[in-house]
Amino acid sequence: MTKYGMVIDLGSCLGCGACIAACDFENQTPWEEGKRRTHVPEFIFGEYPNVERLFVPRLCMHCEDPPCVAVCPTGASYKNEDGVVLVRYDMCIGCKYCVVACPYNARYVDERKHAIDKCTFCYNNRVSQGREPACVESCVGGARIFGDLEDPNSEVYKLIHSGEAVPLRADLGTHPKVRYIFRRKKREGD
Amino acid sequence: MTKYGMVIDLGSCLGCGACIAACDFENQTPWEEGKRRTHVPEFIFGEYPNVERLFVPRLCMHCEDPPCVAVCPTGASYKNEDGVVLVRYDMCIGCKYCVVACPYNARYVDERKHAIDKCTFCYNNRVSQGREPACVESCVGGARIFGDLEDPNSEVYKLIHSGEAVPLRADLGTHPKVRYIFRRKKREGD
Amino acid sequence: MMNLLIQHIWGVYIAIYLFLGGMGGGGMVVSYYFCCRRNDNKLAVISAITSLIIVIIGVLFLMLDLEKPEKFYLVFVSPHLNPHSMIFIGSSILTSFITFGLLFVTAIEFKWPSFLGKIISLLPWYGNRSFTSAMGILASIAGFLTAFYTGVLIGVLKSAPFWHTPALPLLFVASAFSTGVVGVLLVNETIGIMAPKSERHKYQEYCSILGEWDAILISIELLIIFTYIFLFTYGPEEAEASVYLLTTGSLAPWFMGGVVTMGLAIPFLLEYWHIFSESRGGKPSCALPIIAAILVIIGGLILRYVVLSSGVMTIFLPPS
Amino acid sequence: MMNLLIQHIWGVYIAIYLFLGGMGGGGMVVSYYFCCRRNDNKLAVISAITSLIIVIIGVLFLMLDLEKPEKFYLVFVSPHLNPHSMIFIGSSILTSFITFGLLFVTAIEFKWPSFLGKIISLLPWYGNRSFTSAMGILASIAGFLTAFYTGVLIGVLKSAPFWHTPALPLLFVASAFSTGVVGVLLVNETIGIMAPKSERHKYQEYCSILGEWDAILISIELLIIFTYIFLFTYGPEEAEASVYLLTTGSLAPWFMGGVVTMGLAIPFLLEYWHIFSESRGGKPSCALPIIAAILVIIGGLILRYVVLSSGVMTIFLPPS
Repeated sequence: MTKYGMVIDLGSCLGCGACIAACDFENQTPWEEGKRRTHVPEFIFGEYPNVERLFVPRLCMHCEDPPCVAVCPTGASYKNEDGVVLVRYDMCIGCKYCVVACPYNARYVDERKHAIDKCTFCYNNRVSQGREPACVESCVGGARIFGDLEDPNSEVYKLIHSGEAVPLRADLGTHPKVRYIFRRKKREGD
Repeated sequence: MTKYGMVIDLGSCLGCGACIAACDFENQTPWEEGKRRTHVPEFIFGEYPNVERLFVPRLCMHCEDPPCVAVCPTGASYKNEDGVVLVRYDMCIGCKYCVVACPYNARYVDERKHAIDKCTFCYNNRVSQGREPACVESCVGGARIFGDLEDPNSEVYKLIHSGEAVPLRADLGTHPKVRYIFRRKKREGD
Repeated sequence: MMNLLIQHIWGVYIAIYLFLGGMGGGGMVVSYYFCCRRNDNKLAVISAITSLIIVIIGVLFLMLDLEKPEKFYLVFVSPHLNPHSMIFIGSSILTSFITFGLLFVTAIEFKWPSFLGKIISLLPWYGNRSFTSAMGILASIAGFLTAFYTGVLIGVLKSAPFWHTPALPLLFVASAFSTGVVGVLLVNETIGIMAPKSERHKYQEYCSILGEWDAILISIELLIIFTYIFLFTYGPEEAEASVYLLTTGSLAPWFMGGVVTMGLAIPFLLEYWHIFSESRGGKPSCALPIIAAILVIIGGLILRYVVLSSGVMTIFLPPS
Repeated sequence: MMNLLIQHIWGVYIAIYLFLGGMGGGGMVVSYYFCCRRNDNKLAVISAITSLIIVIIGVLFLMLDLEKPEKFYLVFVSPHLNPHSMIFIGSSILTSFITFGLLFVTAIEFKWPSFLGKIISLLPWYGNRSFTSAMGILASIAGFLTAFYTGVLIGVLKSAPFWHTPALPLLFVASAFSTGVVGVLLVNETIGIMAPKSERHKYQEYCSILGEWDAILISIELLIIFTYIFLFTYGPEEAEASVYLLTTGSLAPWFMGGVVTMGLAIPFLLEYWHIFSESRGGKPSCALPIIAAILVIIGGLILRYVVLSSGVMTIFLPPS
């Protein structure tokens, strides 16, 4: 069985936004802030002169134990056989309970579909045809690594099982399949 | 100002327990399970054949925002000028509120002192004389690294500011000054 | 912390829904009391109908908030139905509330206006006392569950720590009963005004009973709110941010002003004043409890809104 | 998960302390009611003294749990005193409770036994009605705060998520009032037995009032417990483990058997049966409420113990 996952190496993210553009184009998402399947917020920590800047690309975490699926009344939100969390748009009544329940803020209302939408890991349009998700293929810095978490030879398997790539908000117990490497590249003089 | 901290590299911990012995000897702690200033519990994750074994040495996290100090009525528990969390044994009435409040289970009752005791980073007996804590000096694998978190040239500073060394239970907001590197050494065939 | 997010997806419509669900649910329990403990069928029938209408309007607001209201039926018949979803459980509770409520109302012996009276009197259970009582109990249980569920709907969510606490359903239940009681108090006053003079003292007595109940419920509510806010000043960080929003931040005028002061403290004082002057042998009019009732209702609505608007979450913690 | 830890540092002594603090605090409020609302000075004095003794015994248990009981004074006079510590705040509340309680008790007009009576009657405030009332109110507030504080003491701790919830102080307050009410019920019965026959009906009436109050308080307590347990089945993991311990794990006999069934459900049924047979025109003896009272007290003590024993924490989450 396949279990798709992604590792994002924050040290390699330039914050260029190519992933956003590629995803928007590939998935024809609404061209609107807050209605995208991936975004790249910037965070600044510390105080001058010890300031650090970090881009944290975000998308659906495709949790093994997804709160959005647990709350959906109609089963419109579901996890498919390859572990990808998807929406059956025709079953979605748009109650938005899943949007409120998602602790990763990964969902939005698509007014054209009258349904909730979210990242699909490009499952139907790319991954099932052997290609990588649009955000992964387009990443300038190679910060996004996609693969099968069940395959011991995959890079994502190794990064996760080495303990390098960690989940966000592990305390919530949702077991996200998107993991992060937090080691950050430093500029000269740091 | 100095701010002492420690980084524990889990990949280098053999689980030998030399740190426990050294600490017990140095600090003359009660020779009793659960009444030690440091311990090295073993954890086993996963299922056969994907089993992983991890030793997670623990001691007082010397939190920047220590819950034990917040609850102590008499001020017996306090954080000193170098950021080390200590107990004034003569002020301690032994109410044990701090033991219950510590989310890292770092405190115990020392019946001989009729007071609560805990790891001191060997502050008075070693560190203030320019030596390292007993657990650090005795560590066979070099898994414990001690130093000044305010000094940009110290190893602990670099490990923490590179994002490699992370706190346990960051969600509690206690800002521990003991950090962990979770990358684990793998055996052949993994 | 710069990485705190505030939920804004569920807004006024859902707040109205949660509020009306609670008020109607609570009101039904009070209706049962007047029907089957006080034998005042008139007040019971009109209160119960009012409670039903309130809940149904609430459901309409829920539907209005849907992206596809026309597909609401999927909640019950989807081929992939999720029976553990609180929306499914809540919809089932609401359905049974409306069913038992209608059976209860139509069973009570009551002089309905002409045409309606003819239909209702044809119902086999009309005027059956033990059936009335049984349906009243079932409608009250469903009413309680409706009120409780409005809190559980939000309380089970782990996305915002300020929501994920048993205190939230408890607060919503207390507020539901309080608003339900004052809802019946307003119904009571409307009936009282139109009643012949000889009957007025009865409605005056009811007003005092309901005012006293509400004063007790408000005390409980204030205790819950105080404990709720106080404990979350001890963290976690997201909940502290929620507390900040409510007590000194942008929601403070709504929460401290609208809910705590206008919606709870002032009504309590008005009701207390009414009880006090009565205990001194006075025969006060229902004026103070009525003003209190209106304030409690407005406050109850604002309460739902500010709770929804204070859900703060963190997606990641900075690494060092 | 193998890395869950259960706190075991605070055990039976602290459980007794929290329980007695709540019961005495709640009992004082009831004493005030009988003194200043019912003008039954005898019941008020003996209940208030009982409440004071209960709290003082509680404090002795707290002291017994200290490693250095002889240095307890440091809580008030340590050179490094921490005024934000709940132990300091609680000790101050307990001090004011005992102070106001003593002033209240000695102010009530009451025929004390010979020697004591001579001393007390010399006190300038003895028999002063408005002073009595004022001290009664202050002692009641301090009693409420004592009960509330026993929950806050545990509730502010973030180490175990099952503790860090506003529901904990609310539960402890409800239990405190319930145990306080049944404590006075037992005092009332003791007085009633020794009273002349002509006065007995009064104590019988009090028994019914107190039994009814307790039934309401138990309902509230059951609602809080249900909500508390139910919401934490939705996580976090540590709290789920606490729920497991209490409902099906090693603490289940104590919690489900001792607290929920023996300490709440059965007493409620007994009290309800008493009220019910009275509403049917019967003049039941106080037997059922007395049995209920004893069960409620035992259940209240076990409640504190199981809450302390179900504090589950996690120190680290496995990295993958």
